[in-house]
Parts: sequence; C-alpha cells; structure tokens
Amino acid sequence: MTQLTLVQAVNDALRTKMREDPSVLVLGEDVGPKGGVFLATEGLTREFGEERCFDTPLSEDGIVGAGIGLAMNGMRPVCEIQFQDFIYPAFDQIVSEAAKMRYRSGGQYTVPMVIRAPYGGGIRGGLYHSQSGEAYFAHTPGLKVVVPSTPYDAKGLLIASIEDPDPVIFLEPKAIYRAFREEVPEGRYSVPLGSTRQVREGGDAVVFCYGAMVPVCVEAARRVVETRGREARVVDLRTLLPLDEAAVLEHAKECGRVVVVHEAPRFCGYGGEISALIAEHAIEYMQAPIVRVTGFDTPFPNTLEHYYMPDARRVQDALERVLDF
Amino acid sequence: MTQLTLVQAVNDALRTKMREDPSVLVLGEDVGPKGGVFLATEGLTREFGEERCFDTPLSEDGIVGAGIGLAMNGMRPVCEIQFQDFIYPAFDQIVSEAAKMRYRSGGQYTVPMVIRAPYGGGIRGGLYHSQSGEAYFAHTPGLKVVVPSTPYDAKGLLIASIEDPDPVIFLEPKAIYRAFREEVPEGRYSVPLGSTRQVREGGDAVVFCYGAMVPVCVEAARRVVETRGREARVVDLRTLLPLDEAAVLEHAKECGRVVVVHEAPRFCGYGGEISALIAEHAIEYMQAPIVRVTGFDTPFPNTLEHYYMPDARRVQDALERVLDF
Amino acid sequence: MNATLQILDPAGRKVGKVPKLKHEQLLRMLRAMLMTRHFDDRCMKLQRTGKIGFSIPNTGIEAVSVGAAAPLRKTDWIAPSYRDFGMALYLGVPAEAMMDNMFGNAADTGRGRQMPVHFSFVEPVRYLSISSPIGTHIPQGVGIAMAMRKRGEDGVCLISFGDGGTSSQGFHSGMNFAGVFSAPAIFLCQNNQWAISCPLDKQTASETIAIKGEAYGIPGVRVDGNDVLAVYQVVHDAVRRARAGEGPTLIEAVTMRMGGHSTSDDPTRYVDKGMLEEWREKDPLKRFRQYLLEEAVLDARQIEQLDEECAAVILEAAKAAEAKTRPPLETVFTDVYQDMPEHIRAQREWCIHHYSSRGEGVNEKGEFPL
Amino acid sequence: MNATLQILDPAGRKVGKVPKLKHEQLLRMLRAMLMTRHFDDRCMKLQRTGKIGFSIPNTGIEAVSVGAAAPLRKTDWIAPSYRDFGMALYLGVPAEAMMDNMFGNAADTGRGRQMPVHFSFVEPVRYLSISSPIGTHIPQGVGIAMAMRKRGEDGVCLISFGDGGTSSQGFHSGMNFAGVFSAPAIFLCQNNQWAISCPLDKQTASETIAIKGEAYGIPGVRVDGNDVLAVYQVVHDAVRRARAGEGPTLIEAVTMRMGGHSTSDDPTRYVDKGMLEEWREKDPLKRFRQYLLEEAVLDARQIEQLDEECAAVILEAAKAAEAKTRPPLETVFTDVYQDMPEHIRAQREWCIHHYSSRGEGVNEKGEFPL
Ligand SMILES: Cc1ncc(C[n+]2csc(CCOP(=O)(O)OP(=O)(O)O)c2C)c(N)n1
Ligand SMILES: Cc1ncc(C[n+]2csc(CCOP(=O)(O)OP(=O)(O)O)c2C)c(N)n1
Ligand SMILES: [Mg+2]
Ligand SMILES: [Mg+2]
Repeated sequence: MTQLTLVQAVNDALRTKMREDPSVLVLGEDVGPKGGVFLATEGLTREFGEERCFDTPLSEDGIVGAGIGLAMNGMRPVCEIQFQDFIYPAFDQIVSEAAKMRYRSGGQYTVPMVIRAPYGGGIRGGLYHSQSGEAYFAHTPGLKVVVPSTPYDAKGLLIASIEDPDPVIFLEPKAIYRAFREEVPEGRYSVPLGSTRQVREGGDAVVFCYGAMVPVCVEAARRVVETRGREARVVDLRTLLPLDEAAVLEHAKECGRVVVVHEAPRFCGYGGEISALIAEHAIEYMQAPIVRVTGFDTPFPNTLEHYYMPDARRVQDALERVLDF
Repeated sequence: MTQLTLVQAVNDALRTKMREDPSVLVLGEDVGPKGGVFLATEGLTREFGEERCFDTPLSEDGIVGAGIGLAMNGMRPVCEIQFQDFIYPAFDQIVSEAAKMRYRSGGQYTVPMVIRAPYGGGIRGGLYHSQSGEAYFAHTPGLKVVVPSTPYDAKGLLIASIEDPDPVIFLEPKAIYRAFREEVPEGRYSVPLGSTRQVREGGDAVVFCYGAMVPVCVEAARRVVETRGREARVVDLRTLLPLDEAAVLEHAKECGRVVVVHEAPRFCGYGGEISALIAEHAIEYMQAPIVRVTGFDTPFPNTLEHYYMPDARRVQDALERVLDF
Repeated sequence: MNATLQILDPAGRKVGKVPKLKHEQLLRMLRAMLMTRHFDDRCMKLQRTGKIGFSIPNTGIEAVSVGAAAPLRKTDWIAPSYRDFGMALYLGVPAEAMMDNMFGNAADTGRGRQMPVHFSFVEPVRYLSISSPIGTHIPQGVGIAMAMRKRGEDGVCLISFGDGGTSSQGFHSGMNFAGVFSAPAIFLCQNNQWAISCPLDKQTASETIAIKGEAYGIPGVRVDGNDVLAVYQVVHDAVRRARAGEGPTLIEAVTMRMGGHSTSDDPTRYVDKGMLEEWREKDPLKRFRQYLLEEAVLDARQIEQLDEECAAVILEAAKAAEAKTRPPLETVFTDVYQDMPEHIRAQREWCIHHYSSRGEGVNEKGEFPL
Repeated sequence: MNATLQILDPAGRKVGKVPKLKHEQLLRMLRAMLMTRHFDDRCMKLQRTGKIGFSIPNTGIEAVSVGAAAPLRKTDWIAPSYRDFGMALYLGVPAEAMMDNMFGNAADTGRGRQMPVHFSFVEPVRYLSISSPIGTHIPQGVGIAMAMRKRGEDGVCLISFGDGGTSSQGFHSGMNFAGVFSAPAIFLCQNNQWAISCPLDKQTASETIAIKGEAYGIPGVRVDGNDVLAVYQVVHDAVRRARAGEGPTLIEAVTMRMGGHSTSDDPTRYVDKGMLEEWREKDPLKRFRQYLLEEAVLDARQIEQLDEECAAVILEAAKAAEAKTRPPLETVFTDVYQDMPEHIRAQREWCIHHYSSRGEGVNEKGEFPL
C-alpha cells in the first residue's frame, strides 16, 4: 500500500499491466521521454523501452487509427490523448471504427483498446484545455465510457479497462489529478466496469455525479446537513456507459429527490440521460423536480472559469431546492 | 406555387438564395456536374458556374475547414456532407472551430455557414448510410441544429439557415426526400429558426419528434384515436438547438403525458434532453412516465433495419402506455 | 517523375521483364480475375432484378486486386477497399461467403448488418471488415503492421484504397505513421481516375499519386494497373522490402473505373464516352489471356472452359446465398460488446416480444421462420 | 533536395542576394524583432511571478514571424500559430492589446475567454483568432484565400504552423484544397525541430518539410529561419506568385525552439544541451543587428536606444494590461451566438443573480467592481 495521487495511480495501473502483459502498449504525444504533459506515463519508456511506450506524430487520428490496428492484431494499446479537447480529429476513428468494428464484422475483429484523456476544467485552460465531452461518447453504442474520481478507482478502473475486450474511453479528471492522496494497493486489482459507487450515505435526496464533481457534491451534501438538517446521498457513477441503470433507479426511488451534476454544458448533456431514465422508470417516486447542475450552454471560458464550473454552493442550492419543494 | 418533394425544396432553397445573394456558395463531394448523390444540388453548377457550386476533394475536414474560411471572409458557404455518417472527419472543425469562433474572438470572427447532410435510416444503408447524429451537435454550444420534415419547412428553414449569422447543421431526413410533395411558394420566404410546429392537435398526450419520424408519429396518433379514443398532439421540434423550450414545456403541461421519438439510439440521445427539461420544469404536471421511442442502443443494421427504426406501431404502443397509465 | 511499370502492353505483348511464376500460379491468377468479373456481372444482374440492393462494379480493375494479392501469404493481412473482390477470391475466400454478404443473409459473417460489398473475413486470410467511411482503414492497417513487427513476425499488411482515398485524413496519418515507424505496410492506391464523379485533377494537384510518398519518406512506385504481371511485380518487391524490415511502399496502380461508381450511380452524367472507349482497349483480362495463349500456358479452349466453370461457380454461389434466411432478429443486439450489457438486453427482449407477439414473422427467439 | 536559402550567415555576413529594402523597412523589421523578444521576456517574467498563467516562448524564432509579415499588405490575412508574436507586432498590433490577452482582462478582444497567447485581431490587420487545436486554421486560411479570389481581389492569406502541425489533418486537407483550387495561400512551416518533446525525425520520415509540397502539386521552398532577410525574400516571392494567381507555396523555415514549449514545459527532459548551444550561435537578432551595423543602417548606440525603447513600451503595456479589470461576468454568456437564445439568457440571469446575491464581487450587471 502506498499513498498515491490520482495521476500517480494512473501511472501505477499502466506499469502494473505492462509488467504483467507484454501486449500492453502505451502510445501518444509526448508519452515517451517526457512522460506525458501530466506525467501520467512517467518512467514507462525507461522501464519498458521504446517499443512498448512511444511518442507518435501529432495526429490523434493516427494514434487511435494505429491503436485500433494494434488492438485488432493482438496488442492491448493504451492511447493517450493529451487533452480530451484534442480528441476530435480522432472522432471518426472512435465513433465510426472502434465502436462499430465488432458489430460490423460479426465479432471477427475486435478492438480491446483504451483511450485515456484528461478532461474537465479548473486549470485555467480556457476553451480548449477544459472541456468535458463525455456525452459524445456515451451516445455511441460500442464504446464504454469510464470516469474515475479517486486514486483507488483510477487504478482499478484503468486495469479493468485495459483488460476489457471492447474499446474504453477513459476520462481522467485533471482538476483533481493531484488534489489528494489515497491508499492504493500495489499490484493488480480491478474495479469492475458498470458499477456505481455510493460515496456518501443519506436518504433525503440523491446526487448523481462523476469525476471532479464528486468531491464538490460531497461538500455540498455536508453543507445541507447544516442548512437543512437533511442527509443527501452522493453516488459516483464511475462508468457512464454501460451505466448501472438499475442502481440509478434504485437510488432515485429510495430518495425521491434527485440532483444530477456535471461540468459539461447542460443541453443534451449526460445529465439529461439520468433525468430521462428516472422520468421514464421512476417518475411516480419523485417528490420534486429532477434538477441538473452543470456547466452553462456556452464554450468554456478562461478568466471566469470558476463562475462557469459548478461548485459546492451551486450544488447546495439545487439540493435545497429539491429538499424544500 | 409548385408541388415539390423535400429534396426538390432543398434545391429550390439553394437556387433561390444563390440568385439573390452572390456570396452564397455550394461546395462538397459530387455537388457539381453530378448534382449530388441525392440530386439536391442538381443544375446549380450549370446555372451559377463552377465558382459558385463546386466539387471538392474527398475530405470533409477540408470542406468544412475551407467553408469556415470562406464564411469568415465574406461568403455564405453551404457545405454538403454526402451522408451525415461521413461528417466525423469534420467533427473537429465543427465542434472546435465553427462552434467556438465567435466566442473565442469576442465576435471579431464569425462563421455564417450551413452544413447540410442527409441523415437517418430507411434506405437500407446499414451502419454508415443511416445514422442520426443530431445529439452530438445539439450538445455543442455555438451551433444551431435544424431538421425539417416537410418540403415547405425544408425550403423555409434552409433559407433561414443560410441567412443566419451563425453556423447551422442542417440535417435532411433522406428517408422522406421523395416521400410526398407539397405546395412550396416560389422565391424567398423563411421559416424562423427556434420555433416548433404543431403538426396535429390533441390534448390527451403530446408526441415530440422531428424529421422522418413526424409522419410516423402522426400515423401513430391517428391509430390511438381508434384504439383508445384519445387525441394525441404531435409537435415537430424543427430546430433542435436552440430549442423553443418554452413551447415544449407548454405542450407538456397542457397534455400531461409525453412521448419523445427519434431514430438515433436512446442512450444520451436528444430525447433525453426533452425528458429532462420536462422533469426539471414541469414534473408536477406529469400524469405518466415520460416515454422515449428511439433506435436501439446498437449500431444501425442493414437487413433488419425496419426492426431497428421506430415505426407507427412502436409509437402507438408508447402512446397507449402513457394514456393507460 | 516516376515512370509507370508495364510488363504486358495492352495487346498482351511482353514489354518488360516477366516475373518468374509457375504455371499453376498464373492459372490461379487468371481464375481469380475471371471469378471477379463473373462475380461482378452476377451482382449487377442481382441488383437490376431487385434481389440485392446494391453493388460496386469491379470490372476493369481485376488486375490490381489479383496482382496485389498474389505475392501475399495467408498469414499476411489485407485492409481492402470495397473494390477488391479479386483479393478475396484469389486468396480463397469462397464466392458463396461473399454472396452471403451481398444478400445480407444469416450466413453473412457480418450478420447482414452492413451494406453489400462490405465483406469481412478471417479465413483463409485476414481480409479486414470493410468500412464505408473512406480512408479509416489506412492507419488501422499501419497499426496491424506495427503489431507484427512488435511480435517479431515478418508479416505484412496490404492496404488498398482509391485515388479519392488519398485526400482522406486516414491516408495522411497512416502514411505518416508508417514512415516514422517503418511499418511493414504496402499502400496500394487503385487510381481509377474517379472518386464517384470527381476526376483526378480535382482530387489532387500532385503530379502523380506515387509522388505523395515523398511527403512521408516512403518510396512511391507507379504501375500499369491493368497489367496483372506488373502489379504482381511491384507488390512482390514491396512485400519483400517490408518483410526484410525495410519499411513501407506506396504503389499507384493506374487504371480506370469502367462502370458507375456503384449501382446507384449514373456515370454518363460526368464520364466522357471517349475515355471509356480508350480504356476498354486496355482491358486487363483480355491482355492477360492473350499473354497466356502466346506463352502456351493454356489454349483457347481451356480458357473458355475455365471461364464457364467460374461463371457456374458464381451462379451457384448466388443461388445458395439467395436461398438462405435473413439473420435472426436478435442479431440486431449482439456483437455491440462482447458481453451484452443490461440495457441492450432489455431492448432485445422488448423488441423480440414486441414483434413476435404480433406474429411479425419472428418467433420468441428472434429467428425468422423463413 | 531543396537547398536552404540563406542571405545572411550566422555572423551577419551577406552570402546571398540581398532584397531591396528601404532603411525605414529594415528598421521596422528590427524593431518588431526587438519588440518580440522583449514581449517574450516580459511574459516569462509575468508568468514566473504568477501574474499571468501561461506563455509560449518566441525567442529564437523572431526572424520567421517578422520576415514573413514584412511582405504583406494590411488587407492580407494572417492565420497565425501561437508562436507568431512578431507578425502582429510588425504589422502594428499594439503591445498593450496583446498584453490584454495575456492577462485575459476586460479589454482583451477575446474577452478573457481563451488562454494567454491566443490572440485575435481584425485591426490593423486580420490576425485570425488563434486556436489551440493544432492545424485547424490551415484549411480555414485556404478558404479565406479562396474567398479573395472569388471576389476578384488580389489579397493573400499567410498560414503559419509548426513542424508538428504538418502531421495534422488540417495540413493535409488545407494543402490539398489549396493545390486543387490554386488558392492564394502561403503555407509557412516554422520548423523549430520540436513538437513539445517530439523531435522532427519522430514527427515525419520525409527528407524535409518543403518536399511535402510535392504531394499537393505545391512548390516547396526551404529557408534559413534565423535569417530575416531570407525569410522576407521567400515569402515575398510566394506572395507575388499568389497575388498573380499562380497559386500557393509551401515554405519551410528551419529554426530552433530556444526554450521550453511553453512555460509549463521542462525541455531539459528531452532537449540536448549541445543542440541549444549550437543554435544559440545562429541567433536571428544578433545576425540581423550585425548586418545593419555593417551596412551602416544604424549604429550601435541607435540600436541600443531602440532596444531600450522597445523594452519600455512592453513594460508599459504589461503594466497597463495588469491594471485593467477582469471581464464582466456576463461575458461568459455573450458571443455564443449573435443573438442570445432564451436558454442562455436564462442561465445568464440565474448566474449573475446567484453570485451577486451572495456578494461575490460582482454586481447585478455582472461587472466586477474592481
Ligand atoms: C469519409 C467519406 N466521405 C464520403 C464518402 C462517400 N463516398 C463513397 S465512395 C466515394 C469515392 C471514393 O473514391 P475513390 O477513393 O477514388 O475510390 P473508388 O470508388 O474510385 O474505388 C465517396 C466520396 C465516404 N464513403 N466516406
Ligand atoms: C490537435 C492537437 N493535439 C495536441 C495538441 C497539444 N499540443 C500543443 S502544441 C503541440 C506541439 C506543436 O508542435 P509544432 O506544431 O511543431 O509547433 P511548435 O510548438 O513547435 O511551435 C502539441 C502536441 C494540440 N494543441 N492540438
Ligand atoms: Mg477512384
Ligand atoms: Mg515545432
């Protein structure tokens, strides 16, 4: 056991799998000697050599395209996209190819590949170093979409993603890459994809969230104990696709009041799916409107980013609104 | 007045604007002498010359990227993407550039551009000639997303889109390109972006839909009169972004029972936004679950496409479910 | 600029150094070319009579596909374009398996999910699942090739695309990666002068396609694409280089699309008749046949017989494929992931129940009874 | 292969034909180079003292930006990279306007929405809003150039990008479109040997960047990027060709990034010290200064004076920008569309009310009081 930050846990997961399985490769821009711009791949080229962890030309289309080929031919590539904002040149490879290969070939060709990308705001990155594009991927059948919120989960979920037989988009909340440390077991363990995690107990309302919003929501729930004397449950969704819909509905039914939180813009965002699921399958349990707390429906700003991103106070407001309803 | 099909109305809109405004251009693959694979641009090169309607190399990134440049420098380009399925190589240009240019430059640079693309199933096109990607664009602030369902609207909305100062994704339901004819006025008229259209009256439930699903939903509503003696309202959303949210909420409140229909996969699809809006702002009016009828959460198949796509019977089922609740 | 390699001229006369090939192999090449032509003809007929929805003409370009497939081993991979019937047929994919795809029936390896001509095979050769989006398979093929080197194998990946495909982002990233990583990839551009209605000079201003290799440090070669021996030779050389670890090659096979882009296309709107006439003289099959006659590899009667035999095989294949059932309804839901997630499972159950409960020609298991 | 044009050698000696330039213009070029260096220095200091969050070193590449800007007219367009301070400064963008962006203050043309060094100007020249995604501006610049020809104007668009940028899809589509449509575009690749930590030979296997023009039928030219006169000359020629309707040119300016990629980067992890030493000898400012002295355009004292003046202007600009307020809260919501849609209006109102009602340093109009 060691105390690791989230980004160190990512590094540890990569190292663990690379030691265990020679088919695991890491590729991307600056992942080699530099160790990645966030140092998530630090030391991997040194330990495993250039054949196993290597820099690529500046082409996300190439990284993912070649990654798909490597995956189809027996490798387990982990592609790094330097910022999630720069994934769009690879969108065609991800959406048209990785996501549909198994289906269109009747399972003859498959793409066991992970695409890691730091996402989200909070680092003064402006329009192009702050985005949260999870909804684009979550709307794409054939992909899995995973977002950890703790070092423990980051390692366990990334290992599970590498071992997964299908393509996984692994979005890392860069705002909390180094926010705190946690005990992380050495060696291989995994956190199964498709399961949610209850972060905080409570039965008066439930907050669904993921990534860097998890600590924000926990803080909001804490405040509501003070302001309203009520206990809000906080649920970290962890795997956005496939989602554990049964768990979401169960929590919603038990609490009767729901708040959904993410950084991405609201309109047609991931939160809409959570609301819609509940409105379709558990509306009769609802004692209040289902409230979303999200980024605004604008691009991501820079100087004023802290006004753009949901914070504990906004989530608190929403919780109070559903509790007071 | 002439009787036109939807695709003819598109052609008429292009011709009308090109006659009126010399800055309007059409570019794309095969839009020149061939007139487009669906003949939407037929005759334009003949009438306006190669400078105004021209074939491009096989690069959607180039089509949209050059289109953005043309738009910034005084032109009004209308880019054709041959099938919406092939828009993804241009995703970066659309999402990172066209959508964010005005914002990031404080309005110094703007992109008055239309991207037309036939979308949707029903022509035995399999995975890559059938997709409905509207949710990707509707989740992108800075874009407008328009889907006509009739010849009249197709012409009026396309003219409004060309005249719009911001980038518009104009998705044409190819399944009904030639399904029926309608009186379409000659010359310029426009249908304002951002307004919905009530297609069918009724107060017992409301169906929200767009594109090729509109006639399907009207048929379903007709059937429900027979099976349940109830009248369902049908609302064509027409502009998916910006959505007339007030109208959606008003219809939902008046009817108390809601069905949302689209061809795209359900998970994190556009329908989720409609459900979520209502669940947030009008849940207390709901007398039944908000039901979505959508494509399945799989890629689009070929031989069995008619089992994949929502049809009148599936919508009817959903209506009966909310009416019987 | 790169000269264009030709070994047989349009009349079938030797004008270059003929590669050493056993009679057996020459025969196999001829057979694959004939099979390709008959497969193509048959599909056109099936489409015109409404039995299948769509096909992609392969006539006139048989030499490219067959000549390129011939130097490969079965352990090599192919990342084909949709105009590569000949590669599959040369390497032993049964015509019936291909016809299963044309009909999208239950036996189709892609379970009828894709349009016709979007084949996928793993046996007897890796013939990668064809995708409609142009160029996406190019960097994939490079990744496939890189994997072989990482494992210390000497396999290669043959990546085939059209002249239009050179404008795609996949061409750029694939070529670039192959150059940088010295991947054992052979890039085969079937330059048939057209991308649907877009002629080559509106596709690119470059002098040739082959010269595009310069941008990536990859040698470019031009070859007469209607000369099966010349195609064989340049691909053979490229394969040898790749196997030896000497890196990728870009091959431009100059040919002409002799029909519409697809059965949905009307080329008279944009292709000049004179151009077609000119190219008809250069027909790859005629040329190769003439060569084989002159070399006395086969006599006219034997060729006639082979031709008839191929026609019969194709006809049988079409009949057999036509007779098969549609894929079961449940195939809409399988193969999205290895393990079906709950939400898809629920949709599958709902769907099968919905249709079967109304007697829609599907039973509870999602099978079509006929 | 393309020779590399050099007019001044590292010691500032003439080794080629010197372009005819008035003293006034030479002075203006020197001034812009000095301004660029001081702007860069100042930003480094501001970043190190925590006053701004980020900058992009421009030291060592001043000759590329300034030499390329000098042949332009104010009616031409620039589609710059983030390493082109010199273009804006040469063409008369006030340093303070640029500093406003570095601070992301209320006067920033981009309303503080982008990171520092993401400038946007329309006056006194069209200096296109810089985007972080690499290469996207390349086809845009081609479209801009195409529009000028469609209107019958003789303007050009100068498109600047790095060696890494040549791997982007925008490079491929932009070059291809420019070749096919003969757009009046000048593609300027600032080959500074690195894309963050990726060295050129891992970026591309091509012999040079200039040769990549071959793939698009575009002439490629190589120039010493640390020689401002040579850069001026090749861009001048390319501009003349473009204005005359003779089409685009690809220029490779060979230089070296003398610092980290950005203030967040630690280049000692991957850049060899020897390489830096070697290039320090080739410094573009030193070289040009020497030339001007030898030609007696200026004397040492005058240069010294100019240098001090530039330093002072930049310092003033930084101070002025620092003193300005942050953008008003409402700028989060404006400029998404020309007309604000209802849903954004509602969010704006909610947001301003939410923060102002809690006294969060913002009033009801969304202005920061200080
Ligand atoms: C990304 C993308 N854009 C557009 C299309 C539509 N399309 C299908 S084939 C084709 C032309 C391809 O031409 P080429 O690469 O020369 O191949 P050929 O058909 O001539 O063999 C086009 C534009 C597509 N399939 N994919
Ligand atoms: C599409 C995209 N991918 C990755 C990045 C991250 N990134 C920023 S600058 C850079 C290197 C650019 O190198 P080059 O083009 O040579 O320009 P230079 O910085 O050397 O001037 C990278 C990889 C990006 N901005 N955009
Ligand atoms: Mg072609
Ligand atoms: Mg560089």
